[in-house]
Amino acid sequence: MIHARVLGDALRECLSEDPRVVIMGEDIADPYGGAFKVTKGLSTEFPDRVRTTPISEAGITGTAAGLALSGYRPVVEVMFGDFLTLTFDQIVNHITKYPSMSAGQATCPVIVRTPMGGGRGYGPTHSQSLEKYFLGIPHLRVLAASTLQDPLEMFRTLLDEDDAALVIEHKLLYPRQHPEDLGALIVRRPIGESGFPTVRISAVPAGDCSLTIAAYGHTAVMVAQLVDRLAVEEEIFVELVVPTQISPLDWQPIEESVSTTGALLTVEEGTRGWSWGSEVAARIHHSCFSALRAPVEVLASASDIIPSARQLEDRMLVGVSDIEGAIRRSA
Amino acid sequence: MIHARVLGDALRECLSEDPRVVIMGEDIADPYGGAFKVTKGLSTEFPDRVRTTPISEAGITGTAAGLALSGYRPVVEVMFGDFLTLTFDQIVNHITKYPSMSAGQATCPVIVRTPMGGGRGYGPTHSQSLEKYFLGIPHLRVLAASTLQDPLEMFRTLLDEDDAALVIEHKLLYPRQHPEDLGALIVRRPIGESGFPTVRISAVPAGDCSLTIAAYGHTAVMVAQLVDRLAVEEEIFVELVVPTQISPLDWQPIEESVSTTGALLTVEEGTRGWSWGSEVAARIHHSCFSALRAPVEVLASASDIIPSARQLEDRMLVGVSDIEGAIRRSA
Amino acid sequence: MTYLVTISDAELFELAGADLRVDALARTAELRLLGSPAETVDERRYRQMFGIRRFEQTLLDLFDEGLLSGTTHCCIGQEADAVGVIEHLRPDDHVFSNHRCHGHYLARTGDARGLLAEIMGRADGVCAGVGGSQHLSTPGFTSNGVLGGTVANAAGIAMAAQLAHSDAISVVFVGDGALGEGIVYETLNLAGLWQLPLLVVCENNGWAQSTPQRDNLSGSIEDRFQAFGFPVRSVATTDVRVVADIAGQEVAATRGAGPRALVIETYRLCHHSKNDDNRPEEEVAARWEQEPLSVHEGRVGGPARSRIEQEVELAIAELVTEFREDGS
Amino acid sequence: MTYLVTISDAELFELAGADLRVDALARTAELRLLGSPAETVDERRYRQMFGIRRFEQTLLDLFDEGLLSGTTHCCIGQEADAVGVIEHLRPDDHVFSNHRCHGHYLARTGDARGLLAEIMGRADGVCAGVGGSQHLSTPGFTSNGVLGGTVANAAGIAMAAQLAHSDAISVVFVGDGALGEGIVYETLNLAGLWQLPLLVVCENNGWAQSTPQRDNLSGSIEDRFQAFGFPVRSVATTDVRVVADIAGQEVAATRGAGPRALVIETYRLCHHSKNDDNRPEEEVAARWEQEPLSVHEGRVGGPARSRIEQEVELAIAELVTEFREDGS
Ligand SMILES: Cc1ncc(C[n+]2csc(CCOP(=O)(O)OP(=O)(O)O)c2C)c(N)n1
Ligand SMILES: Cc1ncc(C[n+]2csc(CCOP(=O)(O)OP(=O)(O)O)c2C)c(N)n1
Ligand SMILES: [Mg+2]
Ligand SMILES: [Mg+2]
Repeated sequence: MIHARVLGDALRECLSEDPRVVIMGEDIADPYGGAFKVTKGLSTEFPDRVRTTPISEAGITGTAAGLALSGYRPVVEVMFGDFLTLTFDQIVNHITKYPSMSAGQATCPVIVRTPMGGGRGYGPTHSQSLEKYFLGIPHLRVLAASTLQDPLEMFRTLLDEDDAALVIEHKLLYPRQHPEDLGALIVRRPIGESGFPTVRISAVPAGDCSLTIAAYGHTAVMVAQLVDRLAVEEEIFVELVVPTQISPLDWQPIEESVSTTGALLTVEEGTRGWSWGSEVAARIHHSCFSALRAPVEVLASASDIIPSARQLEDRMLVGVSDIEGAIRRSA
Repeated sequence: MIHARVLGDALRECLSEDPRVVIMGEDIADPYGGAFKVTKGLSTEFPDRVRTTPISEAGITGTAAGLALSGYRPVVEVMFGDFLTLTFDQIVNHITKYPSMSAGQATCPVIVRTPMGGGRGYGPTHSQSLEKYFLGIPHLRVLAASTLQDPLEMFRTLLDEDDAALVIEHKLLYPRQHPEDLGALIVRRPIGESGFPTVRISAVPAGDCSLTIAAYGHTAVMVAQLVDRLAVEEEIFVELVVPTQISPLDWQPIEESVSTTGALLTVEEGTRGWSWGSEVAARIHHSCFSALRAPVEVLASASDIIPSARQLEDRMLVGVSDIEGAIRRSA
Repeated sequence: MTYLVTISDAELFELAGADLRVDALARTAELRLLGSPAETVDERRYRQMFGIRRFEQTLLDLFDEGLLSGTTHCCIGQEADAVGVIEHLRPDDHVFSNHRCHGHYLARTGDARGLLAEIMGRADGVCAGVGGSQHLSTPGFTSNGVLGGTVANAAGIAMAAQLAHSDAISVVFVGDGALGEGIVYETLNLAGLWQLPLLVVCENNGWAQSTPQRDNLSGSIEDRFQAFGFPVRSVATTDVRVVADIAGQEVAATRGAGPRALVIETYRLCHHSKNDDNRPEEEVAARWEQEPLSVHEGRVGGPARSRIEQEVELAIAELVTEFREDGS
Repeated sequence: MTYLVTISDAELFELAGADLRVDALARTAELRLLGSPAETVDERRYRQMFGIRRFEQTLLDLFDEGLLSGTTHCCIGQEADAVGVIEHLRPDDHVFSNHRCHGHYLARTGDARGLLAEIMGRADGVCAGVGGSQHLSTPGFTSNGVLGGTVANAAGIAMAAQLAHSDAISVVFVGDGALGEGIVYETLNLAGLWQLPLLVVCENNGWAQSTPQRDNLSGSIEDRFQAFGFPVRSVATTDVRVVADIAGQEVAATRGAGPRALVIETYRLCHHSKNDDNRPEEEVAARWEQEPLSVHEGRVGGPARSRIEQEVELAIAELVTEFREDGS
């Protein structure tokens, strides 16, 4: 099944299991079913609880906040991750504030999901990976879906807890087969299967790897394929660590890997500078100071806008060859 | 003169020198002169170009963008830094985009200034230091004013260039004497005096310091006093490096200092996790890998909201004793 | 034991048993005015408005004394809005308020102790001292000092009632200045479209911080609501009876139905926050002539008024004394 | 040499000399329709609308062929708005547009070459291939694919004209769906308050992407503008003459004066972007009956029409051939 459908089915399952779940977003109703078709079919099955909205990202998110304050479990779809900017105030000054500033009397478990990412020639305002601006917001979980994880498990865990969450998806993953076919790769998941697992992937046992790579979402999928190819073709062995929750981050799996490999590379599609990898580098260089044989490498896209022209976009965004180059330099 | 007046005089000077300058913000007109009185007197002198606005942070900033596209030099005052969240879309998807997505045909040099910071018991939504979410936005300069720098020089440089800028100020600095009285401390400024200088402060020559501290704004002023006190009272010698522009960052002064001291501590009032110091740690540990005798320490406030109660707020925000503790551990 | 302010009636306690609110009630009962069953509606309204007034004046005194810090926004002059609207609400209704929320909170909960403790930053404050003056939260009541977004939040609460097939309503108090925020209109559109049981009460006091309405509002407040399909009622009054009459109708009309707006033209007699009033003195003085207590007091007999005033004064004084002692 | 589309007239070139726009004009003159001085207004309008139509149909073909990538939003069916409004503008006026901006851009600049190159991601595109279909920028014209914020940006451009004591105006095209965005109302308030020379042209095509107006709009579009003090004109037409008449009056009334709104009820005949139309087929078919070219064509004599059509077809064909060859 393709990733978009797996996501949609996970949402359908949540709607069925949990009457508190309400989904809202622009153009999400049938027959259209959302700009990327994730919600296709849902409004037909759950007309009351799956609502197409006006074009009002802030208003929808603020309304979701009120629903959440009242015990519902709103899931907001923001059509393009680029428009999360319009929800920023609701997330920073409302949703994540109510529980803490009421000293725990209120809960406001809004889930916002949105597609990030380029690679489709959509240009500067429809291709961004803006998650870096949402990392480290107190009381917000940021999660990255991909074909390496089970979204149903993730949503169910969120529904069991009371935290606000931003779930980022990726346009290039929607049409991709899910789960990812990892061939002969070794895949390790934490025992006890937390809803937000950190998946570890390598071609050989971790102890034989010479580099740890931390990545999430679509980038992690790209890296996973490289892990395979470099192992088969060139006997370069690296371990890929893929957190589901990217902020706050569980440092332990990365630390464990780095303590064996002695080197770390982070890769992300967002622009460089105060990015996801920056905090990873800051923390891991601190906790693994003596284990690291080289500085942590942070690979991200150029600090610029994403051009519409495909050849310019390709040049600007982190791609396979950039990652491959970075691995060769570090492994 | 107090800092608020120095800022106000700098703005007055800009208004006089440069007919393109237009200041807009909530309640900035006389007799009120702004929530923190920075613009006091300006609307009387320049009634056309100093405008009190409705309570519409996004709308004002978007209007400023249009003015800037037309060749004006708008300066937007956002009453509290907390409300920058409402300008986020204009900054990310409009102001910083027009020049680059027009391939340089348009310029959109909006300046947004705003007071950050706690310490006044204003509670969770009027005390934050939200600058971390604005760091690393492509094509945006983020600058931190303080009593250690000359704001006129900063504004003039901005007016000479075509970049969009966010200038953060700090509520606790407004009533403070400006320039800061640094007593016997050694203060080094870059030769050629860029408009965005990185100021270096120490009690003894840098070569005799055992720790570099990077900080900006009000935090830097707190640290400067500690530099003095620890030198005099305990012969702990550290060098404080204070950039005016905090994103993008000029790494050279910090690297130069760290190559001598072998250790770095960053301090900021914002919440920890993907904060200013994270990128500093990531970059400096990379570029100074062999010079560092210990990992870079990043000191920031708890990842939580800022309580209203003063005693709770004090506990939550990075304060002098936290900084002092960190210095003792690292120097 | 004396009680300060009431919203309670038999219905409240009946419903409360089945409701989260019971905690809040229990916790705050001490300073909650039940009044004697003999107390008239006018007496109760006077008690509530007088309670809010004296509570806030006390706050300002404590600020001057240095016992409070931070900031605070009093609603002196606007008490009739809080009292006249909120008396119609049920425990399962919800009130969303803004920076100027003490009156709304007291009219809603009667919890003077929890509020004073909160503003003093005490652990026994309604939000443990974390929220402070503008960020209150208790079942059935929320406030946030960030303008505009609260209207959307309140719409979500209305939507929750609608989804639950309840006839509870969501009431949001919003100032005229906050109508500058775009999210207000996004919400009007959404609430109109989905016919959410949302009552927007706009306290139109003609000023926003230091800015007179002529400098920040274009067009007409009433027309704005109407343009989004809201039925609008508008009244210029500081008379709690007038407010209560019209609010009663509006609350009833919103129940189980779609959104409405009630615009109350009123006036703030105090500073915006603590020390920031730049309005013409004559303008303010003229409005003191119509302040809600003096407008209403004639309807309460002299002896009843004295009794109420004494009880309220005493309750507040006891509270202040207690907290002062704790603090010393 | 043939030219595709015009906005030019003597006045334009007169002013352009003193203006930044001269660069843009020079760069794009090649495909700019000057027309013969003998061409009538109706002929010119037909030429412009036909040019926009054929340009966009060509785009869609090139997409199908795989020569274009990314996304694009055509204005097929709405050409009369672009042409009827923009013909009244001077070079020192400014047009702000949205995602559906090709028609506005072509009517404003005639620069088919720059636009096609842009959408094809060529370095000689008007924004060097960086902006792409929805992010165009040239002196006197800007578009942005993020909805709503453009209205504020356009207001700032109007404010610049006002500050400079110029009587230039700022025109912003906005869809009915974009009226969901709050910043639109923040801007209406501001523009009303400061009496900015801003003309908001709302292209009310009844749909927003897949959503019919009944599912995303409450109240009335006209009332919304009025509520903020904007004089509003409203017209349901695809007739370029009707649009041009009313737009001429509105442009003139905005010049050196305050903001106004013009609501044009129209219809989009193509997909929202490339392949996403879920509207009832009959509804779309019925609207084809009133599409702007057929409404207007009777006013242009047969021979003139053939000449115009041939010239336009040829110009576009030449362009496509040239770019195709470059690409191969
Ligand atoms: C988003 C936001 N912008 C600005 C402020 C600062 N502020 C607090 S109250 C106020 C004036 C509000 O005026 P109004 O809505 O009329 O309420 P009033 O104070 O008159 O009761 C302002 C500008 C804020 N709290 N939130
Ligand atoms: C802020 C924002 N939200 C959502 C979108 C996605 N989007 C692009 S066009 C569109 C529909 C716009 O409808 P309308 O304004 O009526 O213009 P039309 O497409 O009908 O011309 C939507 C939802 C966007 N571009 N920007
Ligand atoms: Mg007001
Ligand atoms: Mg439309």
